Amino acid sequence: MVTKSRLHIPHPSARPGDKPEFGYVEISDAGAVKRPEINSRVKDMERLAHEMVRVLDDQHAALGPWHPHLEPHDLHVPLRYLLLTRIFDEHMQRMQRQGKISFYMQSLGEEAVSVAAALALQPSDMLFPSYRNQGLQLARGRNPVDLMCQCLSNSKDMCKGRQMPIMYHWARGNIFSVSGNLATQFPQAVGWAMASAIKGEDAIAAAWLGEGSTAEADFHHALTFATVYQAPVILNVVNNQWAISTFQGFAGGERRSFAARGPGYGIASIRVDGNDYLAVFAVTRWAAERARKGHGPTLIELVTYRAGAHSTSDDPSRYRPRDEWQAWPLGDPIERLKQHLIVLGDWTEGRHDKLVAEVTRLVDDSWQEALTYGSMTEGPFLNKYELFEDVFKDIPAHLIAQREEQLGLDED
Amino acid sequence: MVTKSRLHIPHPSARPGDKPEFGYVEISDAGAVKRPEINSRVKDMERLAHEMVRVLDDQHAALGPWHPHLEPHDLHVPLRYLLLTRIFDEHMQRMQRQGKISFYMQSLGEEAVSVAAALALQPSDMLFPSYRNQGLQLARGRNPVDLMCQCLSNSKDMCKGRQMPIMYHWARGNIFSVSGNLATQFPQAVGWAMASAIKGEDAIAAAWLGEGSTAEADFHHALTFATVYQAPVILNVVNNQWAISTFQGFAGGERRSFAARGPGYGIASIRVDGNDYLAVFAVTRWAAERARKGHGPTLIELVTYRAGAHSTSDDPSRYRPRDEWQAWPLGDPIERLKQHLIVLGDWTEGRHDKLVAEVTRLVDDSWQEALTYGSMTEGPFLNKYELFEDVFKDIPAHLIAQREEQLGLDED
Amino acid sequence: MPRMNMIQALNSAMDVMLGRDNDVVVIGEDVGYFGGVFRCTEGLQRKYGEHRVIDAPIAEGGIIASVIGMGVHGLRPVAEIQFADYIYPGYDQIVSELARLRYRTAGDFFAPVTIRAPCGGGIRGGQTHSQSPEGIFTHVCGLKVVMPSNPYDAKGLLISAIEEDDPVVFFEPKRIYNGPFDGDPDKPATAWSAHPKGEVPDDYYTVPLGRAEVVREGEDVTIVCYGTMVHVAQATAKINAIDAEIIDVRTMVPLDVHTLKQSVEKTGRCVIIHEATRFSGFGAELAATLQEECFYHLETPIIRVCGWDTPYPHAFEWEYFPGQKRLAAALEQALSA
Amino acid sequence: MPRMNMIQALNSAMDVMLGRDNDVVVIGEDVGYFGGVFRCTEGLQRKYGEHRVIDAPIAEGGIIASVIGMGVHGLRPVAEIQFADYIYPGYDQIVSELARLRYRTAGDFFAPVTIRAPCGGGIRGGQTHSQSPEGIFTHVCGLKVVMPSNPYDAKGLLISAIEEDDPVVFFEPKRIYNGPFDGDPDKPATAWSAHPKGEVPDDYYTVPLGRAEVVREGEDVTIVCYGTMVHVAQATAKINAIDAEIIDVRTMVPLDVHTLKQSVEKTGRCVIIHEATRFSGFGAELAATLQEECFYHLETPIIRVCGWDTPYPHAFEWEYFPGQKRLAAALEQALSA
Ligand SMILES: Cc1ncc(C[n+]2csc(CCOP(=O)(O)OP(=O)(O)O)c2C)c(N)n1
Ligand SMILES: Cc1ncc(C[n+]2csc(CCOP(=O)(O)OP(=O)(O)O)c2C)c(N)n1
Ligand SMILES: [Mg+2]
Ligand SMILES: [Mg+2]
Repeated sequence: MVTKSRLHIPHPSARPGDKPEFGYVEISDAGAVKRPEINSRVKDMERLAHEMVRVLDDQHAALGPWHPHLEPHDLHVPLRYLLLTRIFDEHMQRMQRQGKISFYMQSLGEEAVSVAAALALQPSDMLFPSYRNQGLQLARGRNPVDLMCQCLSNSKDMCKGRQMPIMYHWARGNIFSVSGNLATQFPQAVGWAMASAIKGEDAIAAAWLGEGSTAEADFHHALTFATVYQAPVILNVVNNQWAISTFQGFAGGERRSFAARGPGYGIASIRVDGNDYLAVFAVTRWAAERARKGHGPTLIELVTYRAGAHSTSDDPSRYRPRDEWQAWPLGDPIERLKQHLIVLGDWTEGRHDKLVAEVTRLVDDSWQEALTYGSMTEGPFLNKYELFEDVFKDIPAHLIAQREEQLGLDED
Repeated sequence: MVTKSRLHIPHPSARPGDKPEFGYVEISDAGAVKRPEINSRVKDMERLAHEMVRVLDDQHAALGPWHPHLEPHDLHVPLRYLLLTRIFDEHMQRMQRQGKISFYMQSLGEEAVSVAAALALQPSDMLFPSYRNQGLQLARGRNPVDLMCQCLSNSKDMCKGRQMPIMYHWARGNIFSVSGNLATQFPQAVGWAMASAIKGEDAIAAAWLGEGSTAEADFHHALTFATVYQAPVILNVVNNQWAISTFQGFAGGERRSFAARGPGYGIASIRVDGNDYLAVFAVTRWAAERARKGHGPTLIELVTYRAGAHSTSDDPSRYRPRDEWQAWPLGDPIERLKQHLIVLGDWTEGRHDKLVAEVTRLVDDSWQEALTYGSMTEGPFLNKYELFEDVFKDIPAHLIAQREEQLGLDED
Repeated sequence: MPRMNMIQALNSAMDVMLGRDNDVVVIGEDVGYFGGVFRCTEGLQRKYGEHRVIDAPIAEGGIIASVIGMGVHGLRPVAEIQFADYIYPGYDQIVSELARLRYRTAGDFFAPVTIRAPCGGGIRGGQTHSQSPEGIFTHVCGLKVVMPSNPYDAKGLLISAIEEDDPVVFFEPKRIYNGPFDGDPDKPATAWSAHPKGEVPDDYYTVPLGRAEVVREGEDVTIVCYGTMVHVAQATAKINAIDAEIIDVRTMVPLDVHTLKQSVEKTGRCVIIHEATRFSGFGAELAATLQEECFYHLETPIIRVCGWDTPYPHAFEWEYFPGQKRLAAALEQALSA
Repeated sequence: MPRMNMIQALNSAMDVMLGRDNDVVVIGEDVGYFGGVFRCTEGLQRKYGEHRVIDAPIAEGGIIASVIGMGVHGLRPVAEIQFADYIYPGYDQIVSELARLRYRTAGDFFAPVTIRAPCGGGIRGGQTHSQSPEGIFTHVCGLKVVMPSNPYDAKGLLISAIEEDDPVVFFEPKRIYNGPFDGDPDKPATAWSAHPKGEVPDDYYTVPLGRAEVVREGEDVTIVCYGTMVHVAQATAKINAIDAEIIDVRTMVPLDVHTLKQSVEKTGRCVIIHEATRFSGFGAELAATLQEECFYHLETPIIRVCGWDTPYPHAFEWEYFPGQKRLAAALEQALSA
């Protein structure tokens, strides 16, 4: 044991066996944070990077300048998508446990991050998700069957079996391909947005990554290019407190919020309660309008909590208290929106139960349908010789030869 | 010509033919910026990243809380090193023009950045320079002959002819090797500082890069690792307004100072008049003490102007007004220190001329001595077979074979 | 003698070196409190402290850069890259800085860094958890490049790498972390405990860098391989009753040309097998060198059996993987003329 | 026909494509207002506007990432990396993203990006302005890799690359930007104007990717080369009166194996020359493939003549550079048995 060392090592607030402790999360009161005009100068709204935009208060009322004043319908739809995301995740997690798919990653506890953004943006806006944004797909109306087929690598897998589960993409739905390499999508989204500006189009880009991934070079490249060219892009940092086993302090979050990185680059930056559907919606709308009107990029930090394991390969009880989520001060995004609707008089426990049942049935039915397109063990299967395609647009001679070789071996 | 484009393109304040225009440089009055305690919290001194620490006023008096109150001797020594750096540069630039060396890069106009830092730090502190920090070498007492021998790739070249001119290093003098790859030294310095902390040593690290180079990934890595481990390091951004042909707006400087990047990472950050010897000295001392006492890293932006061409391969009249330097509001660092000494009554034009003559002689004599160790055309030459050495610690079989092959060819 | 799997052997190598040399530090994503996603550093932080077994930000470029700085300051860092597939963000610091520091300073500065990276497929990792990028490191002069095929070598080579003053990129075929794998995914997994190379001393020992090992002597054809493929080669030769000489390269740079040459001169036939894609892979260097060195002894062309020139496809990893069938066909061809 | 040097030819290629296709954009460090440190983009910003010829921050990783995004959005970006030596910070985005995007999305997304990078030594650039890193790109499936040896090909290949929907890494040997160079640094420089391949049409034309060119027919030995080495090979054959068939590879991926094979089968002897370091360089792939394809026609081993396995040393670049003397010795050896 070195005792003379003076190296600072960040420590999470609690380890297995400790009492969860979230005193470090700075939280503003609902309604307390000002809402600047979308064309405000970055210098005049730096506080947004340190405060926390919240709309829903502890009594589930919506208040303050960020209150988006949505119609009941525009609250029922997201509630359904939030539930769909969670129930979809639960189902797929179970299927992985049963060996039906090889791998899975849930978004438990942070569903609002994706669902609110998807509904706040235009369908023509291009989304560059991380691997924990399945809510974007679902809230943009994607058929769950498509996502399941990808996870099954079956005959309808959009990736033709080439990618691990959850590495979805949706060209028609304007959702870019999830990369296994962290953070790469961030500056790509900026490039897409630059192209949109060059072409004089209205569509903007939005990208997501985890707080742990902000340490990668791509985060810096995204911010630099976004500010230099004032690209119409929204850069979302999902701070769910954990990056596999390391807490957000190992990405530099011990001293400052992640939103706080933005103003130094001259980028408008907002820290928001990621479990408050209305707040995320409102902030995303604001940023989208800012970008679309030509006032430049926005960095959004969504403060949330990764309630589940990192992935099906992970066991978080090794590195954090089992019951940390229960102590999480920003609660459960679904429960909060539901209670808000109930308080509004627009929802009941009964309707909720019915919705849960309906969505569960949808997920179960989708799974059954997906299986008809094949599974890991039963056909229809993908044509394995397609593995030689799409390396290039046209298959070159050496890959034709390799395909022949494979064919020859299979015929023996 | 695309007219619909909405992409923002940064524009410098003046192009060839235009009147120089530096209104964009925000300048504080000398003595106006507060000097916090070295253990202050980053949050409590963010203004330092936007203001500009200055000690010397327009009448060449030193004032304010950053005034380091140096003894006359401690002003004469730097003046000599500033002149040595400039005269050394002039000489080498001329030698390149005469074809005696293949390449050169001056530090004209930004000599104080290096000289002040070298004298403010301890000899055991490790320096990670960029290619425009020759002043660090000279002010640490390096024999100019050594630097010249490197530029000549002669028999005494510390790099054994393996590097282009100016890619110096000085192991005994604790100055790391200059890299041709921009910015790489920044996170390396943080690693060195982490090792210092791990070992419980007092020595700190300091690194330099140009404002254009802040766009590289390494800048971000340096800041992230520095804040996470609170490494005892000083990270210097030399904002000399230009990066070859692009002005500092292309690195994101249009909207914010480069020092402003630091606080977002939780790093103490100071913007300083880079042409004010006393200010640079004082700020470096402050940051060094902060690091040495365990209060963590500091980012320093040194505002200066690259008065010469980027390198001997460059022609700046293609992209900026020829007379821009004359309009530079922060003046010439050497002239300012000289006038300060004169105002103090510690210096005269006559003494100055004598010093210039003495230093010029030193440089000329050094060059003559350097040539005795060989030049590009005349021996003594390096042993060319050493080109196969130092790829690895011990020369492996395949390189022995290649050396044999070269020997064989040469014997034919 | 204790029995270890490869994870335990690697852990033991770091344990031994952390214990022997105060300058050894271990750094990487999730390597500290958690013990690494593959558990290679389990228990080391508890034993040696969090200043010597250090959790890192998720920035491979920053990790490599910082260990260069540490190495320059006299430490002997062992950096873990969580998957070899994620080494590319650190590529610039490795190629432009780490590999060339000694050269560019004529020996005045160097950084004795070891970079560990789990590589290879066969664990349903898809294209971003299966790569074998050794070929893009073997081309970079100034780096030593190693890939062990068993626990005994893994520990001995890793200790050598850590003690080495030159930078070493140390690839660990993760498919054989827990047991040897002969290329047949349908066979039940076997454990290292039954394998002779699963016997691993607890203490310090080294396996020198730069030496290949003849793992099976034979007369008819030479199989040059490394990592997982050593086991595929052994099984293929056995099942097909081919009297192959099998050579485990172990260190790609510096390459033990002598041992390879001797064998190919003896057998006159040679098949090279690796998991990385074929085109411009390390097998090309092996083939190019061996045809140059042994041309007049060769009876048939040197054949390369490699991963196809595609990314590693998740659902078709066993089609991509150069397994027994492909090797057997190549051996047949090599022995045909 | 107009005469152009290679810089003018490359400039003309971009000019033609910017004019023909509104989706073409050019981006890179100093490429806009200034026209590039090698003047390859001179005048283009003035002509097409600063939204199509774009100065970039000094961040190769950011440049590559952003052109991927632009490519996905339907643009056809041409990114300049100021020196090939500085491409490594963009390596992750090239390898992990650009090269694999089409594959991982089963064709639904792709980015038609061209990356231009001046490479090679002989201009006293030292180890960080002289590298030829093509070998680490040829191993990455999904990339096309090109290196022209003259103005005519440079323009035609660059237009093909820009029109290509696959990503192309386009290396430009800067030693021959202004004139052909036969490897003898003591000879006066010659200009492209006197060279037949210095005749370059002003308008649109293409040289297809994937086709090697026989630049000299011969009977006794095949020299496989590309870039600057094409001129070294021609001079060496001439001076030494060797009846060599000289093949300019031009496109490394996809490789025109057919043309190479035909020649080596004819001559029975082969020397490969490139400027990059030898170990695991692209020459290894060429040698490995050709011995496999032409084994029974070969009279002597295939020989590689390459840069030594060291960084490119500033003062000894002509020792490093695989020039006429080294090639002549290899040819002699190839013709000896
Ligand atoms: C370049 C790269 N390095 C490392 C990894 C391995 N890895 C996958 S997820 C992960 C943690 C990411 O944490 P965070 O960014 O906070 O996202 P979260 O999982 O919390 O959503 C790591 C280290 C990777 N996929 N890519
Ligand atoms: C990685 C890398 N990219 C590009 C270059 C080419 N280059 C050399 S200096 C330079 C400009 C740097 O400007 P700045 O950082 O402001 O430093 P200054 O020259 O002003 O001191 C460029 C682009 C390089 N050396 N390394
Ligand atoms: Mg996270
Ligand atoms: Mg500059």
